[in-house]
Amino acid sequence: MMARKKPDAASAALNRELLHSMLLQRRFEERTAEAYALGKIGGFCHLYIGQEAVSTGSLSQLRPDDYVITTYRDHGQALARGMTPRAVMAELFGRSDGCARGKGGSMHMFDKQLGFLGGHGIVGGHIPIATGVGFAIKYRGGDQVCVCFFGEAAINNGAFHEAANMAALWKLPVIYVIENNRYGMGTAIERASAINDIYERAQSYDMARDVVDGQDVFAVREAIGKAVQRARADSMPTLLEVRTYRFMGHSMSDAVSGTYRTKDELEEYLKRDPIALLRSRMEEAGEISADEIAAMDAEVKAVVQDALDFADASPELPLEALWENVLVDTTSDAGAMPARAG
Amino acid sequence: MMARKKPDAASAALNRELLHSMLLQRRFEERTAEAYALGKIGGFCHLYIGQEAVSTGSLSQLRPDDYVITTYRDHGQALARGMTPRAVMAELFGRSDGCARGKGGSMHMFDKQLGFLGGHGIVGGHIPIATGVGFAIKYRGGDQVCVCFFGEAAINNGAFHEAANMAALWKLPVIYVIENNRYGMGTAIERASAINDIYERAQSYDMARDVVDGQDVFAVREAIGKAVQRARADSMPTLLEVRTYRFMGHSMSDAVSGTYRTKDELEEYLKRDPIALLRSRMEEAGEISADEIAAMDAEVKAVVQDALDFADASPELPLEALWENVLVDTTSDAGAMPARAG
Amino acid sequence: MTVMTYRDALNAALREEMRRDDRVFLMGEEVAVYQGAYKVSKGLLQEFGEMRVVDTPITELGFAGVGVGAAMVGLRPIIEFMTWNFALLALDQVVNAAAKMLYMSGGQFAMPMVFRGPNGAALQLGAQHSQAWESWLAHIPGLKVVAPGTPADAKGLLKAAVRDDNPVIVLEGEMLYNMKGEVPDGDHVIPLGVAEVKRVGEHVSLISYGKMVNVALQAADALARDGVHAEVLDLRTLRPMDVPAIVATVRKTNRCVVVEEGWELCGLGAQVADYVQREAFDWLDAPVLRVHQAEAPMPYARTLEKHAKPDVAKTVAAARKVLYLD
Amino acid sequence: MTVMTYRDALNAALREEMRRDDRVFLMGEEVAVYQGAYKVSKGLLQEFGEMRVVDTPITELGFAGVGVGAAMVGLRPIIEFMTWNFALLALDQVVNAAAKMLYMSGGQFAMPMVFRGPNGAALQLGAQHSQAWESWLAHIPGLKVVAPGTPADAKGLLKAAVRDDNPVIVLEGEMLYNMKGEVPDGDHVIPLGVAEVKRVGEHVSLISYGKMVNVALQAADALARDGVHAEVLDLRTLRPMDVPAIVATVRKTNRCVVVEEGWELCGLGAQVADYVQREAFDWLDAPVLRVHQAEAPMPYARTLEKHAKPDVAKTVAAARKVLYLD
Ligand SMILES: Cc1ncc(C[n+]2csc(CCOP(=O)(O)OP(=O)(O)O)c2C)c(N)n1
Ligand SMILES: Cc1ncc(C[n+]2csc(CCOP(=O)(O)OP(=O)(O)O)c2C)c(N)n1
Ligand SMILES: [Mg+2]
Ligand SMILES: [Mg+2]
Repeated sequence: MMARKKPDAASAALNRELLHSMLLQRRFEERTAEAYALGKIGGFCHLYIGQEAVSTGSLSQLRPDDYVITTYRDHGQALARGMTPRAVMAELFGRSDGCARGKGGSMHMFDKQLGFLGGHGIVGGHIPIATGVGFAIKYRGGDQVCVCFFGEAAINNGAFHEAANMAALWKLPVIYVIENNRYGMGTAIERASAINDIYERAQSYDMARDVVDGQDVFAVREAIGKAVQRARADSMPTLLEVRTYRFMGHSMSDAVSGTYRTKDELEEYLKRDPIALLRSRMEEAGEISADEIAAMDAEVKAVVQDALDFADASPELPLEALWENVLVDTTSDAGAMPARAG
Repeated sequence: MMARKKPDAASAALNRELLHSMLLQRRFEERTAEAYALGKIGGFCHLYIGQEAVSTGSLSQLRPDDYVITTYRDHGQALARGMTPRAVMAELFGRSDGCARGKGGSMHMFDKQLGFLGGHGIVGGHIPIATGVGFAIKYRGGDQVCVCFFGEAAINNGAFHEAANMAALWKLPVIYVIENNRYGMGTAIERASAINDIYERAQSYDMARDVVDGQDVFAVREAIGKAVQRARADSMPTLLEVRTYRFMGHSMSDAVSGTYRTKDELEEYLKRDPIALLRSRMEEAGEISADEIAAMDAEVKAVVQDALDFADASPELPLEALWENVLVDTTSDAGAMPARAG
Repeated sequence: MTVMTYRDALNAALREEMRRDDRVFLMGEEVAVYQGAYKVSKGLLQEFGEMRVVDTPITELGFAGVGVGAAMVGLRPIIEFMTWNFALLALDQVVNAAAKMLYMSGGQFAMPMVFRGPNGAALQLGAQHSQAWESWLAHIPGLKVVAPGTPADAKGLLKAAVRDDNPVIVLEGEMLYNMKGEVPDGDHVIPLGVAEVKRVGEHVSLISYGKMVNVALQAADALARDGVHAEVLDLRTLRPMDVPAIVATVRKTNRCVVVEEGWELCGLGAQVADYVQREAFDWLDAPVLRVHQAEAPMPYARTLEKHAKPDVAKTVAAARKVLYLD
Repeated sequence: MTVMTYRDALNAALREEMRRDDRVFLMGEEVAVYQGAYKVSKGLLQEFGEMRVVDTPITELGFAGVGVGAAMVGLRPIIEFMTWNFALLALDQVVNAAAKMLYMSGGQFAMPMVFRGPNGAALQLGAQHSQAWESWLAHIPGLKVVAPGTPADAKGLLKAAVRDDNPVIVLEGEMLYNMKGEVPDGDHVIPLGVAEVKRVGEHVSLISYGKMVNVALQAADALARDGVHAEVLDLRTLRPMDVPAIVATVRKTNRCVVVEEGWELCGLGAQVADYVQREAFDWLDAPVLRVHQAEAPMPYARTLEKHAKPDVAKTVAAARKVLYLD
């Protein structure tokens, strides 16, 4: 199942979009790392660099009314889902124009308009939440899907097991995407999971499953496409293992290689940079020229610079904001009987 | 795998012991139900009637230095492990001679001498504890095993998943015995688990697995025997599904049939009473006569009556006992370097 | 007014709210086919069907999370824990997800949901099945916490909880389900955050909540026989706590006993005592005393369990002590 | 005396106890190969091998339970939670198993084990990674709970915790790991349950614990500049709490401020205030005040986070208020 897939029939225009999405994530996070070093961003910050084909490949298959939920390693998915670099960067800076008013930070990007249900900080904790989103979709009789990303280490957590069983039992339109980057912090998958082909855990729930090369955006798109179809048409869940690699440390305080993985291993994986792979395929297919790539890169860099400037200029929250958003002040309208759709 | 097994080569003497063990549990619990109705026993009380071949079949394969841990439905295993009917009944009566000084009650039978690590009240909660016992055995370089009983409904709980993965990953001598009596309270297995052959969940951990007829004490013995061997010799865990049925309600307040299972279903299962099955096999083999059975029954009934009398006469705890056993008053001896064995 | 049990009052609240709003659903262990472990959801499956009355596997963490997800996208889940003892497994979803989602998302995701079930000890259920969680839950910003002590409050507070757009914890009492009381007819909704003086008195304030309100009321009866008129304040909502009501009663009686179900150290009563000493310091004629569970896991043995629990005699004794009568 | 960091003091405590007793082992996420998420276990894998320094999958509930099982049959586990935020998932094992086993078994199964890790907020980690659990844990009979605020206390309390035959909770502080201080040489063990006066004064008592002790000490410095001599009492052990020490300092100064890390409602300070009003009622010249985290989930934004946390300025203000200086 790991065999390299041929590019699908997507048009050159689509491929450009995919490349643009991935490049934006990459450049955005390169500057994020800089801003972090300068102290403009605080707390934990988990970069996504190396995994961009997963976010872009998956989310490019969704409709605007679908739902996405993910972990603390959420910048990539936020951008791939269409959040503006400005809103994401302002959030990283903890400013009032951030996508969560500066209250969430790197690990907690949210955008209700885009059905982006947040980055979540407790490993495994958002997996049952995704099941609940699937439940709500079915409850309302909609045909949306919910895509839930988590790392390979999260699959050992009880939350996954409980959530997957319910999704399969109740036939819910949820796609559980394991971003298997081989490490949970400093622990290699072999030291944490009793099996290595973790997508096989779907068997415990009689759930559809698949495994795919996560550095190949077309392969991810294809696999997710099938899963989306299964969810939308048949309201059935899927467990999809996407094999990828993180090119940076676990978080900003973790060395890129050293204690738990070797430099050699890292270099081996760096050869399969998902952006370089897509670019060369597009170049080979004559879909894009070196000049066009340079222009795209320049444009993306300018967008990221704009985001940084915007975040820098965005106002700090007033101190009273501390007490806002603890509770809402509303109750459900006693008379309303809402529509089922939505 | 569900095919009926032939009696193994165990001698007639062993078979008598098995029958005696099962009969003791049955008669003990029949009187327990009476005592409960009389208000001598309080709280939750979960009878084991119908499942006696599981406790007896499994525990008859253990050594005295092995470990056993189970759920709130623990009278059967306590007796099968060799706890005296007196100590168990006094515990049910909440008296000072109870096996847990009357502080535990029906759901919390303990006996340190017998390696009986308790009945536990949180569904799934004791499964990781069993894994820890296995860890300790391996840590000390011993060749004991730990048998952990739980119901089929517990397998959907995250605790099972986390515990099983670690046991397989670390190769621990633990035998996880699912007592699949088809219902978790009022919920049939099909309404709680996305698969029905739940022993197959062991695949997620590359763990040895088996399924066996739980009304046939020989079949249980044989399957457990293999698992014990695997644990003792190779320090490898097993997931063993034992298919059985509870002849009573979930607890004393639950009707025997009605809401969630039909009288017809119950009657069908009652035909496979594990005690009747063993008895008729022994009779067929000419190992025991009707008179001998009657004598055994009379003896067992007398033992149970003695336990009731003992429990009735056992003193109430003094009120100060409320504050005892909250903490111990000891610390580890600073000098001692204990032996590894044990 | 209609006389009904606490159980039926809760059942009526669920039924009325589910009729009123089809985004409301009930989920938990044994709520549907079995009609509820304590029959609180009796008949609801039959009326609303299996999509709105949902039996779950034994996965407290998982189904609490399902509720959180459903609330995020517009439903109004009522998550029933068979008892709060088991909810310990789900508290990550309650605390880290439900209570923090609105804040973490900068105000985008309100969490209109209810977590409910019986809290605290019943009879002889032993250590693992007899825990009172009110002080833990009341500690968490982003939650509201209610603990009704009568059928009327059970109905009114549960209805308010379902309508509130925040996550609301409802702590019921297994020992209360059979208790009868008058319940106002019609759409009986009690505002959250408002305590109630359940009995007027001038000599001492007995402050309580949930099933302990009944202990406090009985203690007040007993005290009255000796001419001591106790005022019984039922907090009803534990978070936010009705501090003005606490202050008002203590400023009136100058003496205060808190009757709480849980353990002493960091229990709910410590907070009440703190409010009192802070806001009514100059009015206090004696230190605030607390009646609570003995500082031990709950024993099974009947006599020990009785000895461990807060009760009328202990409440009377504490009241007499703050009145310097003994 | 040797000057070392809080981290190294913990490391030394672990190392010494593991050398002393080969039943002691350390288990948790990233404790071995990675040398600890915060490097507290640095070098231990190398010295003791992988059976005694054990990396686990991300299964807080599971590996806490593994510790419980190992303790039941004679080992002395030290369970490291990467942070106490994640331990929320494991509290069923801590509360329902570890804390109750001895009691439920009628005294047969002691639980000689330690649960440890950093508690409370660090810097800008946001709502889910900044929670202080001390009042929850201190609420539970069957546990002991310590919160060391200095390197010396970290070493002495952790060593005592490992030797104690009961389950002991050790609440460390991520912000403290780099803090340096003098640590007595040799086998430095501090008895559990004993508070320490960290600074003598007569005008007001600042009662604190864990990392907040340092806030209290700085506040005392600031107050001293205005001639106010604050006494700083470090509780060190939160359960059992050293009530005589609390009473002694308040009877001496007649005024009390509690500096705690968690939220207000049902926080640790409420219990301290309750003890004070109960046991030193006639000595109090002003209500006890509390300095605590703002009643909101922790915000990410730097300025808001600072505003949310208890700090020196707030402590000074509270002290001046109980002294009626402002
Ligand atoms: C319940 C819980 N335990 C521990 C942590 C600390 N932690 C954060 S990320 C992480 C590793 C997760 O690895 P994986 O799931 O593979 O995702 P990745 O970081 O590789 O994307 C750990 C242990 C946490 N956030 N939550
Ligand atoms: C975590 C938890 N949730 C719910 C309960 C209530 N409860 C007790 S037994 C039980 C059913 C368990 O069924 P199963 O595991 O099949 O065991 P059986 O009772 O059939 O032996 C439930 C839901 C509990 N004790 N613990
Ligand atoms: Mg990973
Ligand atoms: Mg069952």
